[in-house]
Amino acid sequence: MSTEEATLGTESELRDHFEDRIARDQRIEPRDWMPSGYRETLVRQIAQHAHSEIIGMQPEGNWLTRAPSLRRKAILLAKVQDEAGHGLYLYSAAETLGVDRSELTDKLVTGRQKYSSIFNYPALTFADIGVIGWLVDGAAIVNQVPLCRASYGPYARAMIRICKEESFHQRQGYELLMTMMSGTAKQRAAVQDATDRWWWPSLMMFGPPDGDSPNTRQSMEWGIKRHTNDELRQKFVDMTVPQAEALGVSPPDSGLVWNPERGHHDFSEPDWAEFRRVLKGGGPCNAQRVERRRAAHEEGAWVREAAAAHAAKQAERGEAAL
Amino acid sequence: MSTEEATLGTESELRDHFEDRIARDQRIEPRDWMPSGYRETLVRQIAQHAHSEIIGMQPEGNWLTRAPSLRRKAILLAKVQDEAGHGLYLYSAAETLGVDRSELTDKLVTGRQKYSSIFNYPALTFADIGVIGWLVDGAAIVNQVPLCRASYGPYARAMIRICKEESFHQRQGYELLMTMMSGTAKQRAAVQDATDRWWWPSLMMFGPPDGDSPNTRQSMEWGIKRHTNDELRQKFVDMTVPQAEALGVSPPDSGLVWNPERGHHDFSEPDWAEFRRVLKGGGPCNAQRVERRRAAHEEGAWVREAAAAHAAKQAERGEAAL
Amino acid sequence: RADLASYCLMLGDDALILAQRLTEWVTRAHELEDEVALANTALDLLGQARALLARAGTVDGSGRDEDALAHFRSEDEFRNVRLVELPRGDFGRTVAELLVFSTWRLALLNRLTGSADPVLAAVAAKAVKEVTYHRDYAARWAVRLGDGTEYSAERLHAGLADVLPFAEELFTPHSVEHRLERAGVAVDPAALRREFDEVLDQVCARATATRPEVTPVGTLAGRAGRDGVHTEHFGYLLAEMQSLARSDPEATW
Amino acid sequence: RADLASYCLMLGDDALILAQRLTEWVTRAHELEDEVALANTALDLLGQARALLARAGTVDGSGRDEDALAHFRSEDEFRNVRLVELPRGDFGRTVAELLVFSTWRLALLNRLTGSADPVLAAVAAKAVKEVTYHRDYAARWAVRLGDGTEYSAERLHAGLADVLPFAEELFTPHSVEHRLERAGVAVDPAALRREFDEVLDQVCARATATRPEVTPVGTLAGRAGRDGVHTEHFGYLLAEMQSLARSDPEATW
Repeated sequence: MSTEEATLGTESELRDHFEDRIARDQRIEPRDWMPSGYRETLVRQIAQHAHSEIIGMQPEGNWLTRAPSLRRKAILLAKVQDEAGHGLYLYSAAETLGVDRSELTDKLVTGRQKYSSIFNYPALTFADIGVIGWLVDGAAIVNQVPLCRASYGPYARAMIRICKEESFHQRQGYELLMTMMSGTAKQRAAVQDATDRWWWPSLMMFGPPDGDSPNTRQSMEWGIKRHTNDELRQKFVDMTVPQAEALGVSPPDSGLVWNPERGHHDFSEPDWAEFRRVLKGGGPCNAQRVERRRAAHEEGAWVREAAAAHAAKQAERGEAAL
Repeated sequence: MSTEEATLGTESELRDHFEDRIARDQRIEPRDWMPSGYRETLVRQIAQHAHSEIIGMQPEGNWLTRAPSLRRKAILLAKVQDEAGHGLYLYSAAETLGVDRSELTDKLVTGRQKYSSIFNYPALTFADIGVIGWLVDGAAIVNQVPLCRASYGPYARAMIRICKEESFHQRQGYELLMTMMSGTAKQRAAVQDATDRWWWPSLMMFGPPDGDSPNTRQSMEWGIKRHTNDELRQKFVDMTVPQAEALGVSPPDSGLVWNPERGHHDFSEPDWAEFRRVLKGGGPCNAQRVERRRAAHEEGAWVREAAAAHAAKQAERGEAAL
Repeated sequence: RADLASYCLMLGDDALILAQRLTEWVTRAHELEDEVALANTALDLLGQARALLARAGTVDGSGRDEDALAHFRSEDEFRNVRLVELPRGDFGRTVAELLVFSTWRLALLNRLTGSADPVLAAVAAKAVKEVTYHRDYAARWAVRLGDGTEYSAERLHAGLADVLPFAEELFTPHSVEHRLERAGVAVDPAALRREFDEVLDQVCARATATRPEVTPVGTLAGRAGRDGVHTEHFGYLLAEMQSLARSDPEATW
Repeated sequence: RADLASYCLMLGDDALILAQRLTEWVTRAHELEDEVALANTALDLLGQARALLARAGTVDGSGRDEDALAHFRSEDEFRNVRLVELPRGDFGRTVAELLVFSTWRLALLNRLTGSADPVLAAVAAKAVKEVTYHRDYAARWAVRLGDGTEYSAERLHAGLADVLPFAEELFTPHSVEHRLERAGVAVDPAALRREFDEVLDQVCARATATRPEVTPVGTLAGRAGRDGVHTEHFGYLLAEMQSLARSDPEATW
């Protein structure tokens, strides 16, 4: 579009300006113009990410009241609390795009928006707490570090803060596993068992193979995705294998082997049929996870109403808010 | 009143007939005339007894899910179930006097009718299960055996059935304690501790000292009480002390000693201030006990409504009840 | 023999864990009669569990008695289906669960009375009568709730929607079942599905309820309750159930 | 020294058990901000508990560490008041409990900063800041609920009616407290009642709530939480809390 068409050009000028900023790796801020597809994709991506933090509290929360030492209880409680905090940053980032948090919560509890499928697996032993830190947070970090350079400012800034805390969580998880591996035979067996159960779901956290991921290209062009699913998955495997060795556990993949030619580990294909099944609601915990959040939301409605009623009364009386 | 007053005499004839039957130890049946005081006293007494069976399920119910062996779990479950059955017989007996069970339940859950205060004490260890069988059921039997000869037929017949089952429960409780006393030091200590906690409340089950029990005389005249509180209490102590010796536990009463002159055990006075406090709602579990039953009743309202609605629909369709 | 022991654990653990959940109703039901009925059901199942666990402990040569098996196994050593370990829920949920479970179990027990293992056959013969009553009780209540008030129909439907996703597991044969079925000892659970569906459809029809369409709940790479892979709820149930027995392992009760 | 150890257990167990109950709110609160606030309160109390239990294990010469004390004592060895072991209830109950508990504890901690025992004084100094925040949080919510909707006012009132019967125990001095108070180490809890009543009355006034008249819950012949005599609820809490630690006592975490 040429400058001659200036009178009709307001939107195209804005679009040019937007694309120029993207091309120069400059950030888009809430008050900047953005294409509606960009906005919608971002809202969905950020909301899913926020929901994942919130739903992700549940498998770990399952061990809060039974943590085997007070130190581990404190660490776990702080971690779960951080996840709620991450959810809050991310909902705030989504709100800068003009959506309302309550609307997003509603979409979560009615199943209209997704969260990371990994959280539809159960945390069956305390070793799972360590493995979730090690593998799930590890995969999340690999996913998220590039997003610290996401083109949308509020999202990128939230990611920076979140990544910092998550790498702390990841180290804590790994440290728990190290401790357990130097414990009893029962503990070592539990770590291996948890690794067996979480390995494949962790690999699936990066999403379907690139060939089955039609939105990747657009998202990469928009700078809200920086690497393909398969690139990230490879990076995760390469990073994790030596950690598993150091720990003394074996990932449950007989096809996992170092390929000196590629300079990467080869590994087997995850069970993508399972991935799709879980995505569609057929995981071990889908119903349970959404139901817990729905019940909390519904049972707490009277509390939110009370707070609103009180705020209204205060406003009427001209008092400052509590 | 003379036979000359026959026209006015219908009620007095009935009263004479009633008193004559009482005097000759014959039973009053539901369709017989009875004085309103007799009816009211009986309703209150039977209802309290029924409520006691139902509330009495709670302290024992507290150990159902944690019973330490499957055999003990089965025994305890059967016992608690029997108590529900006793409650049902007794409510039926009360209904023959023209009250409605739902009315009595309502009085229980709103605190307008009492139950035996003993159940306002907590069952804190599994030894309590044995001691409740031994002491609480033991005291109940001492109280109730004479009531198998109560003047009101349906009540007397319910008591016969109940007493039979309760003496079975009492033996099971004692047998549990015997087993525990031959177990570990921890188990023996638990039996002594439970005995310490339940001893005095059991003695108080017979009610206040005779001097403070103004209704005793009238109830005895009506044949719905056969011995005074103090007589029954003495009988219970005399019966229980040798059982405690056989068991190897000491009742927590330094004043407890055989008095060869009286041919009875002397014992100290229970703490009647505590008795009155608990009766007025100040026991360790009063609120908890009533609240549990109230909650069950309230949360189950929709089920009762459904059953009624279905029965009505069936009647409308002319079907037989399920 | 290891297979027979495993099979006894499967059927015994199902009964034990459901008995434990039903026991939670005591002092909490809407009417005394139903409290008695639920306690009685729990008592029957507990009896079945005791016979089956005792058999398992004898057959596997470990000499573990019913209490060693009930109170000193860890979560992953239990072989019950996940259905029975779900939290209690409301009465609609319990009715739905009891209907599903006892319909399935009765079909199984009926066939098991002809087992080549005489102990299993005898346990089954006794249990058939009990579970017939449980199924009737659940079916009668399903009809009352489904054809009662609008709210009760909703609760029954919600209950079925909660438990039916776990029904799939009831009909999925374990390798142990396959092997024992060929030996005439066990029943192939896949063969029970038709009878199950017929009964459930009948009850739903009388209850004027539509059977909810559900997605079966997922397994962990094919492993579920029969392999010792349970729900997150199960650990809490065991912690409570085993707490006293484990607090003093030398004790005699 | 035995007295000092007992006293540390009393204050430490109060914090430990309330932290456990508050933890149950995680993933169950009406709003994420409050989930964070409740988790944070639990975390603060857990920190206080750890310092106090560690001190108890040092002082009593047993060498038991915080985990031995938290996970391997039996019910009757815990010294917390019964208030903190009550089942969670709804948010109105939790606000009422937190208001009552933290008002009392703050009054106690303020005085304890001057304890002759330097460790207690230091723990108290740190905890004062934390518990000030907890009390403020509970008071703010009490005002919102009391002066919110009709239903929320009812729930606050019901919550207070549930917990205030257990408040008596907070002000009943144990013989250990009497002895340590004379030594300048502990605080006589009876002396805290005036401040407690003033704060509670103030909050109730702002919340337009009437403080319910209650009958104090009874003791067992004078014995209650401080003597190791607890409620029927407590055993369940411990069974859950201790289950994993006890399942493998040789394990290192």
